[in-house]
Amino acid sequence: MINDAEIGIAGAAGQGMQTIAFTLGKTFACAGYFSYTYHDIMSRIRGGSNLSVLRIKNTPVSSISYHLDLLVALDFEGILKNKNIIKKPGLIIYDGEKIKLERGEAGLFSVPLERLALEAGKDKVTVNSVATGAVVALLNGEVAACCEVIRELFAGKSEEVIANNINAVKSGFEYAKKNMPAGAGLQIKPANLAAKSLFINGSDALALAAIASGLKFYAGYPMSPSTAVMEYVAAKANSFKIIYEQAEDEIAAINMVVGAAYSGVRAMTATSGGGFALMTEGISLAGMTETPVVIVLTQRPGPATGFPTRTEQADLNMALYSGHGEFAKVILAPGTAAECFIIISRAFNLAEKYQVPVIVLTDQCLNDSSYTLKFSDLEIEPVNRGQLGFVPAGEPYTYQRYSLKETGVSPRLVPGCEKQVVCEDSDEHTEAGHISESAELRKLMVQKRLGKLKAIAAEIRPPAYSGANEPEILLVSWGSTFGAVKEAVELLNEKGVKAAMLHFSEIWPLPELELPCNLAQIKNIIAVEGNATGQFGALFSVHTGVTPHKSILRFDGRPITAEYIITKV
Amino acid sequence: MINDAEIGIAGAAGQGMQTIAFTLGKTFACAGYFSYTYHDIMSRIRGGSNLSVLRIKNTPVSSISYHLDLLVALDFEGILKNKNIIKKPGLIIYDGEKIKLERGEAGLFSVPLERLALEAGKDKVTVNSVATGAVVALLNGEVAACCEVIRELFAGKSEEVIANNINAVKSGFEYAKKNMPAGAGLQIKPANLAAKSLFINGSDALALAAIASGLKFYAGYPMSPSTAVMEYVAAKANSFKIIYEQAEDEIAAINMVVGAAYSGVRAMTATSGGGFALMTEGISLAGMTETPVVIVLTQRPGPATGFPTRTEQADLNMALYSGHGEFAKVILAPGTAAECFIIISRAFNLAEKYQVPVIVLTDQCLNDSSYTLKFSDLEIEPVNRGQLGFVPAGEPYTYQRYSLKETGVSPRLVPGCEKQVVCEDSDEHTEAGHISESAELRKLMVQKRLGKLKAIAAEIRPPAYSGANEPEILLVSWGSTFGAVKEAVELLNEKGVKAAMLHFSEIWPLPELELPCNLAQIKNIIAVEGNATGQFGALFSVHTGVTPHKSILRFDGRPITAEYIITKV
Amino acid sequence: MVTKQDYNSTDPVAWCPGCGNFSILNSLKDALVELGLEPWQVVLVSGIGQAAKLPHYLKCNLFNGLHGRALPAAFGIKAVNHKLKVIVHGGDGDAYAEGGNHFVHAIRRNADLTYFVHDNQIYGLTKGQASPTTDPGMKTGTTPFGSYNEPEQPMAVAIALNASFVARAFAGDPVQLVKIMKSALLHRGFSFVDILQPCITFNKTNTYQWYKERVYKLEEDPGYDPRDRSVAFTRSLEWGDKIPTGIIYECDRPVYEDHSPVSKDISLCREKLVLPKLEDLLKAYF
Amino acid sequence: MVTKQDYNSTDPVAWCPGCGNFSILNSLKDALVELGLEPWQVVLVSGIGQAAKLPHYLKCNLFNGLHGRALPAAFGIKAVNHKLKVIVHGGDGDAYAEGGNHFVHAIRRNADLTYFVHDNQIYGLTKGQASPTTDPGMKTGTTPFGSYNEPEQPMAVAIALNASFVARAFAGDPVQLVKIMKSALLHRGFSFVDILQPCITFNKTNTYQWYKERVYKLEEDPGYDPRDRSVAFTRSLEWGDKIPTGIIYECDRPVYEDHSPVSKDISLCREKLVLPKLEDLLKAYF
Ligand SMILES: Cc1ncc(C[n+]2csc(CCOP(=O)(O)OP(=O)(O)O)c2C)c(N)n1
Ligand SMILES: Cc1ncc(C[n+]2csc(CCOP(=O)(O)OP(=O)(O)O)c2C)c(N)n1
Ligand code: SF4
Ligand code: SF4
Ligand SMILES: [Mg+2]
Ligand SMILES: [Mg+2]
Repeated sequence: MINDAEIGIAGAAGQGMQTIAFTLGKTFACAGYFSYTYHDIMSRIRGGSNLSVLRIKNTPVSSISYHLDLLVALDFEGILKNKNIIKKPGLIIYDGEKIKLERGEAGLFSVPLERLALEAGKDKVTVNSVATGAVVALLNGEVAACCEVIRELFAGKSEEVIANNINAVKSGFEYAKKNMPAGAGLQIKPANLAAKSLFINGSDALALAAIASGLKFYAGYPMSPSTAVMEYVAAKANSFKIIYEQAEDEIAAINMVVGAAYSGVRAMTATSGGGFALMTEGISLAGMTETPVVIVLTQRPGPATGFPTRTEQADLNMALYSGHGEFAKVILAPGTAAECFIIISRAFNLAEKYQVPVIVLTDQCLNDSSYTLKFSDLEIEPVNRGQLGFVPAGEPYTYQRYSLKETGVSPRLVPGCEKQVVCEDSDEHTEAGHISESAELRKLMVQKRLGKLKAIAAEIRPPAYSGANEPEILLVSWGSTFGAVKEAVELLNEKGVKAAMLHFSEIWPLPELELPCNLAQIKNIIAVEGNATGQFGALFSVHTGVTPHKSILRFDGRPITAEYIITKV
Repeated sequence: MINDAEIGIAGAAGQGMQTIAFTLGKTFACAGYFSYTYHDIMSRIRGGSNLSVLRIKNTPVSSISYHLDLLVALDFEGILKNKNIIKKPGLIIYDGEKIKLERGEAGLFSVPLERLALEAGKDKVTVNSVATGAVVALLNGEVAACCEVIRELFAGKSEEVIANNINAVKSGFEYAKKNMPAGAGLQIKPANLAAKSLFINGSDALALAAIASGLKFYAGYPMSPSTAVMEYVAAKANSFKIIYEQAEDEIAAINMVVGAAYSGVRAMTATSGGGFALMTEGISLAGMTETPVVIVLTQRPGPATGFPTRTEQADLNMALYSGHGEFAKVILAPGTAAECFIIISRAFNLAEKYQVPVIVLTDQCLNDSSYTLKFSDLEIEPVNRGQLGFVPAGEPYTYQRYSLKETGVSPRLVPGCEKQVVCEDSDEHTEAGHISESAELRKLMVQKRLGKLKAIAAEIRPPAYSGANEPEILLVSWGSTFGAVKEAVELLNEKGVKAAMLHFSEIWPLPELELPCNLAQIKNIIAVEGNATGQFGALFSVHTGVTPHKSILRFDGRPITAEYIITKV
Repeated sequence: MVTKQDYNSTDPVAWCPGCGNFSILNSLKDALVELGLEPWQVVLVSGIGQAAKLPHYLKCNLFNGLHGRALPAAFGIKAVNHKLKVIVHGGDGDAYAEGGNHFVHAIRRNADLTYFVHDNQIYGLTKGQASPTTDPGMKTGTTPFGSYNEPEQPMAVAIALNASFVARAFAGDPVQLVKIMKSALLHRGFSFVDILQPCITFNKTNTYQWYKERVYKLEEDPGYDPRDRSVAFTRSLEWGDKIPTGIIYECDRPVYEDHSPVSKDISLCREKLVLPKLEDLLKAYF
Repeated sequence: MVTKQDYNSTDPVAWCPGCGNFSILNSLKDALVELGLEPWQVVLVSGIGQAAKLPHYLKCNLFNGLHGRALPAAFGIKAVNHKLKVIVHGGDGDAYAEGGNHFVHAIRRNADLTYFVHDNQIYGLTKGQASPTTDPGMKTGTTPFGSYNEPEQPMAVAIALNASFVARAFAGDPVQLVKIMKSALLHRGFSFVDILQPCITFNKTNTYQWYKERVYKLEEDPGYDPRDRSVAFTRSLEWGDKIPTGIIYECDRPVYEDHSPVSKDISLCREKLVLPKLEDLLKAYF
C-alpha cells in the first residue's frame, strides 16, 4: 500500500487528456482520497504534445511531483516526451495495436484502446473512457464510482452517448483487471474523509466564489488562462441574475466594470498579464473615483505573449504599481481553490468597505488545476458593502460623493436616488465631485485616498505559518505555490530538518507581522516563487527589514514542486 | 543691487502670461543672466487664473521660490490669488484704468496697459508687449535687447505686427521709466557669462536632443504636458527627415514605434501617465522582442486625469514595473533642460546597445519650464547603434535574431537584407524567432533578457554629489527637483549647516554607488521627491540598504522649492 | 414640474466665451426639461476634453471618466441601473480617436444610451491638434504641413454598423438641436448625434459662419427616408458645400436590454443582494 | 526565379488538420511567388490568434506582435523601410475587436500595406468565443445563450471609411483567393481582404459547406462597378443566402507615403545616420 500515486496522461491537444484526468480525479475524490490535477499544455487546439498529471494521495495535496507511477500515452510522442519522468519501475499504458514499441525501461501494458472503444463504446471517441476505466483498474478503484462521474460529466448528452461511455469505461476496466502485468496494480492507502468532497478547478472556484459573494456585473475579454472564469460566469449569468458582457477589449471591460460599480453593484473582470496591462489606466480611474472593483489577474509567463498556457508568478510588481499616480489598492493571492472562496468574498468586501480596486492574483497553475476540497473548509465572508446607501438622506441635492472623513471613506450612494446626485470624477475634485485645481484640496484628497491603506492593512489576514517552531529554514512564499511549499516543509521535517513555511495569500497592504518565530534568528530564510527576479522576496524585505538569504525561483513555465524546492534548499 | 529677482505674471488663460515670461526670460538670458520660468496653469484655454513665474539670477537657477519681487497682474483675480506670495515691500504692476484697487500691502504701480497698447501698438493684443516693456524698465534691462527678442518671437508674422509690438514694448518701457515709484526699480548684479546663452524649455530640449541623436520615427498622441515634444518633432519632421505620425491612441503609438525600431531606425514616443499606462503592454512587447525604443513619460499628478497641467513625480514605480512579465528596461530622469541632451542621446544609445526599452521620466515642471543654458555645457553622446547590421552575412537564410550570446545581446539586422530574414516574436521563441514551448529554452531566453541589466548598470552615470564633504544632512533626490534641491543645499551651507545633495538622473538599473561620503555615518538622510509615497526613497533603500531617515514630499501639483525643503529639513 | 433652473450647477464653466459648447449645454437642459426628467433621474457620462466637461455644468448624476472611455463606463452604469437616463457627451477625439473601438462596439451592442458628440473637428482641450474629423489640409499643432488622413464620416460609419439612430445637428441652430436631442433621448436603443460645434479658438476654418453656409435640414426634404439604409449611406457622405442635418438614419433593432432575462426589467443595483447558497452553487462538484 | 519551395519554413504548423488557414497559407505563397517576390523582400506582420501564427509558417521577415496591434506595428515597419512588402495577417477578433480602432485609422491613413483578415467568425486560439462577426444566435463559450450583438460587416465599414481596396475571398476557393491576394498586393495604398475561413473545430455553423452554398463572384456580374461607393455599400450589406466575393470597392486616394517629402521615396532605415549639428538645431534659442 502506498500513500501517493501520480498518473500522467499524455497525448496531442484534442485527444482529451484533461477529461481523463478530471474523471479519474473526481472518481478518487469521491472515494475519499485527495486528488489534484495539473495540466501541462501547449497553446494549440489540436496536435502537439500535452500532459495532464493526476495526483492521488491520502492527505491533502495541491501540487504534483513530476514523477509518474503510471503514464497513459495516447500517442507515441507522449511516451517519447515523458518517459524520463516515469518512476522506476513504473508502467506505461498504451494502445499496442496502434503504437509499436520496443521494451523500454518502464513496464509496458498495452490496452487496445481503440478496439475496445469501437466494440464497447461503439465509437472511436470513447477511447478516453476506455483509458479511464483501465486506470481505475490499475489503481484498484471502483468502476461503479467512475461510471457515476462519467454520467454526471456527460449530463445533457443523449442517453446513448452516456451508455456508450460507461460501457467503454467498464470494458477498459475489465480488460486491465484481466490483463495487467502482475504486480502492476497500485493500492493507495485510504484517506479518512468523513464528508463527501468536492473536486473543482481554480477558475470555477473563482467564478463560483464571486457569484456566492453577490457578483452582479461581469465584463471581460477572453485571454488564457483566465477565460474559464468568464465562461463560467456567462453560463450562470441568467440563473443568478448577473449582467454579463463580452467586451470588445480589456479597456472596455475595466471601464464597464467601473461604471457598473459606480452604479451600485458588485462588479468584476478577469484577465491575464497583457490584458491587465491594458486595464491599468482603468485601475487608476477606479483609484481616483474611489470605485470598488475586483480584477482577477491570472498570471502566465511573459513578457508580451510569452507562454499563453503555462504558469508563472511574475506580475506581482506590475499589479502592485499598476496605474499612474498614487492610490490605495489591495492585492490578494489565493493558495488553493479552497482559498479562492474566502479570498474572493474578502476582495468584494474590502473593495466596497474601502472603495478601492482589489486585484486577485492567480496563475495558470491555480486556475487550470482541480483540487479536492472539503465543503466544511470553504468559507465566504459575510457581505459587507461598507458605506453604500440606497436611499437619499439630507436636504435635496446636498449629497457629496467625496465628503472628507477621518477614515478616508465617504458614504456612497447609488445614483438615481430622489433629489440627490452622485458625481464621480477622474480629475482631482471637490467633495462634491467637481473638477478642482486647488492645491490645498489636492493634498487632502491624496491623503484621503492613500490614508485608507493603514486601515486595510489592519484587516489583512496574516500569512500562514506551519512547520517547525524554531526553524532553521523558513520558506517564504505566496499564491499558488502553497501546496508545493507545504509539501516541501513536510518532507524536510520528515527528514529531521527544522523547516517551516510562511505563506502569504494576502499581499498588499502588508500588515505588521506577528510571527511565532523571530525572523532575525533564522539562519536560512528562502523566498520561493515562480518568477526570475524574486519580486515578493524584495517586498518582504522592504516590509520586514529582513532580506531573504536566498531565493528559489522557477520561470520555465512549469509549476514549482516540493522536490524542486528541496534540491535547491 | 540684488542677486536674484522673481517676477510673477498673473492673469486668465489666454492673456499671454507665458509669452511675457518667456520674452523677459530670454531678454535677460541674452543679457548674461540666468533666467528660468515656471508656469502654474489651469487646464483650460481661456479664463481661470494662471501664474507664470520668472526668476532672474546671477548664478545658475532652475527653480522658483514662490516669493515675488514683482507681480504683473493682467486681471483683478491675478492680484487676489497671488498677493500673499508677494515679498514685502514688493510691487504690483496693473492697469489702473481697467482695474480699480485700494492700496494693499504691496506697492501698486498702475501702467495703462490697454491705452498704451492701443496707442503705441495699434491693437489691444499688444497689451502683453506693453507689460513686458514695463518690466524691462523696472528691472533696469535694455529695451533694445527686448525688442530683438520680440522680433525673433514674431518671426513669420507681418512687419506691421512686429513693429506694433516693438512700439508697444518701448511705450511700456518708457512709461515705466518715467512713472515708476521711487525706489521701485530692481538692479540685479550682472552675471559673468562669457558666451551667449540659450533659453529653452524642457519639451523643446527633449525633442531637439532626440533629433540631434538621430531620431527617425516618432508616433504619439497628444497629452499634456507631453504634447509640446510631439509638436516640436512635427514641425521639424520634414527638415530633418523624420517620419512623424499622430496615432489614433497611445497603443497605436507605441506599437508603431516598436515596428519602426524593428525596421531599423531610432524611434520614440512621448506621453503622460494615462497614456503611458495604455502603452505598458507595448513596452512588454519591446522587452520580449528586444526592440530598442525610447518612451518619454512626462509626469503629471494622478491618478486618472488628476491635474492635467501640473507637476508630480509619482509615476516612477509604474515606469519601473511597467509591462507584464520580467525584462530589462532602463529609466533615466533629466534634472534640467541642459541634461535632456545627454540623457536623450544616452537613451537611444542604451536602447540600441542593449536592445531594450528606455523610459525617460520628466514632468510638467521640467517640460514647461524654460532654462538658461550654456552651449558649452550641452553634451550629446556619440551615436552607438550597438550590434545593428545593415548588410547580410553568412549563408543564405541563416540569420538568427535571438542567437544566444554571453552578453544577452544578439546581433540585429535591418529587415530587407538580401537572402536573410529577421523574425521577431512576442511569444517565447527560438533563437530564430519562432514560437517555442520548450522549458529549457525559456530559461535561457529569460536569462538572456534579464542578464543585460548587469552590463547596463555598469554604464549608468553615478548620481551627482554636491555640498559639504562629510554632511550631517544628505538630500537624496531625482529628476526635475535638481534645481530646488541644489539651491536648498547652497542655502543650508550658507547658514553653516553641513548639507549635501545626492541627485539621481539615471534611475534604473541602479549601479553600485561610490560616494564621497559614508552613508552609514550620515545622521540625517532625507529623500526629497514630488510624490506622496516616497517612491525613490524606497528604491534607494532597497538598493543601498540604507533607509532615508525622513522624506520631504510634495504632491499638491506645485513644484518643490528650496524653501519648501529647508522649512521641512 | 421640473424647470431649467433645477438643472443649474454652481460649477464655474471653463469654456472659452463664445464656444459652441454653450449652446449644446443649454439645449441639453431644454431637452431634459421638456422631457420632464429630473436631475437625479439622469446620469451624464463623459471622457476627457472640452466637451467632456459638460456634465459638470448642469446638476445631475455624473461620471466623468477617462479620455475615450465614456461609452463602456456608460454601458456598465446603464446595464445595472435601468431606470437611469444615461447620456454620454464627448468630443470628436474622445469619440473617434481614443474611443474609436468603443464607438463601433457600442453601436453593435445597441444598449439604451444616448451619445452626443461635440464635433469641433479639432482637439480643443489639448490646444489644437488634428482629430479624425479634421478637414484635409488644415494646419494644426500636430499637422503643421496640413492634415492628410481621410476625415472620418461618423454618420457613414454608424450607418455601416447599422446604428439604430443616427443624426447630425449644429450647435448654431439650437431649435433643431433641442428637437434632435429629444428624439435621441426618446429613442430606445443606442442613439447617436454628431453635433457640429464651432471651436472659436483652435478651429479657424470650420467656424459658425462656415457651418451656417453649408447646413441644411433633411426634414425639409419630404422625400427623404431615413429608414432606407442605402439612401442614408449615400446622403451621409455629403460633406462640403452642403451638409445635411437631422435624423439621417433610423432602424428597428433589438435593444441590448431585451436579450437577456436579467437585463430586461430589473435594476440590479436596487435589488437587495440575496446571496445564493454555497451548497446549491456547488452541487455539481460533489 | 523564386519558387514556392523558397518559402518553405521548418516551423511545425500548429493548426488543426483541415483548418481553412492552410489554404490561405498556400495561396499566399502562390501569390508571392507569382509576383516574383523573394522571402527577404517581404515582412509578414501579425497579432495573436490562429491566423496570426501564419507568418511563422513561411520563410520571410516577420514581426509577430500583440493581439490586435499588428496594424500599427506594420505601419511603423513600412514607414521607415519602404522597399519592404508589408503584409498583415490577423483573425476577426484581432482585427475587429481588440484591434478595431487601428483598423479604422489604418484605412484613414492609407499607407501602402495589405491586410488579410482570416474571418472564421469565432475566436479560434482561445477555444471558441464569439467575435464581432459571429452570426446572431450562435452559442459559444462566451455567448451560451446565443450571440446577440449586431455582427460587424467589415466590408461596409471599410467602404464607409473610404478604404482604397476592399475585397472578400473564401479560403475554399484558392484560385480566386490567389487572384484577389495578388490584386491586393499590387494595389498601392491600404488593401483589405476579408477571407472567409472555416474553423472546423469551433465554428460548426459557418462551415466549408455553409460558405460554399452562399458565395458568388462579383467579377461574374459584368454590371458591377466596384468604383461606385453607394453601389458597393449596398452590395456589401449582402450576407445570408448570398455572399458576394471579389473586389467590392476600390477608389483612388492619396497614399500615406505621398504626403510628406520624407516618406515619399527613401528608406530611412537604410540611410546612414547623419546627425544634424547641435549648433544648427539650436540656432533659434540663442
Ligand atoms: C489616455 C489619454 N490620452 C490623451 C489625453 C489628453 N487629452 C485630453 S482631451 C484630448 C482631446 C480633446 O479633443 P476632443 O476629444 O475632440 O475634445 P474637445 O476638447 O475638442 O472638446 C486629449 C488628447 C488624455 N487625457 N488621456
Ligand atoms: C491583450 C490580449 N487579450 C487577449 C488575448 C487572448 N487572445 C489571443 S488570440 C485571441 C482571439 C483569437 O481570435 P481571432 O483573432 O479571431 O483569431 P483566430 O484564432 O480565430 O484565428 C484572444 C482573445 C491576448 N493574447 N492579448
Ligand atoms: S478651446 Fe475651443 S472647444 Fe475648447 S472651450 Fe475654447 S472654443 Fe470651446
Ligand atoms: S481552432 Fe479553428 S481556426 Fe484554429 S487551427 Fe483549429 S480549425 Fe483552424
Ligand atoms: Mg474636439
Ligand atoms: Mg477568428
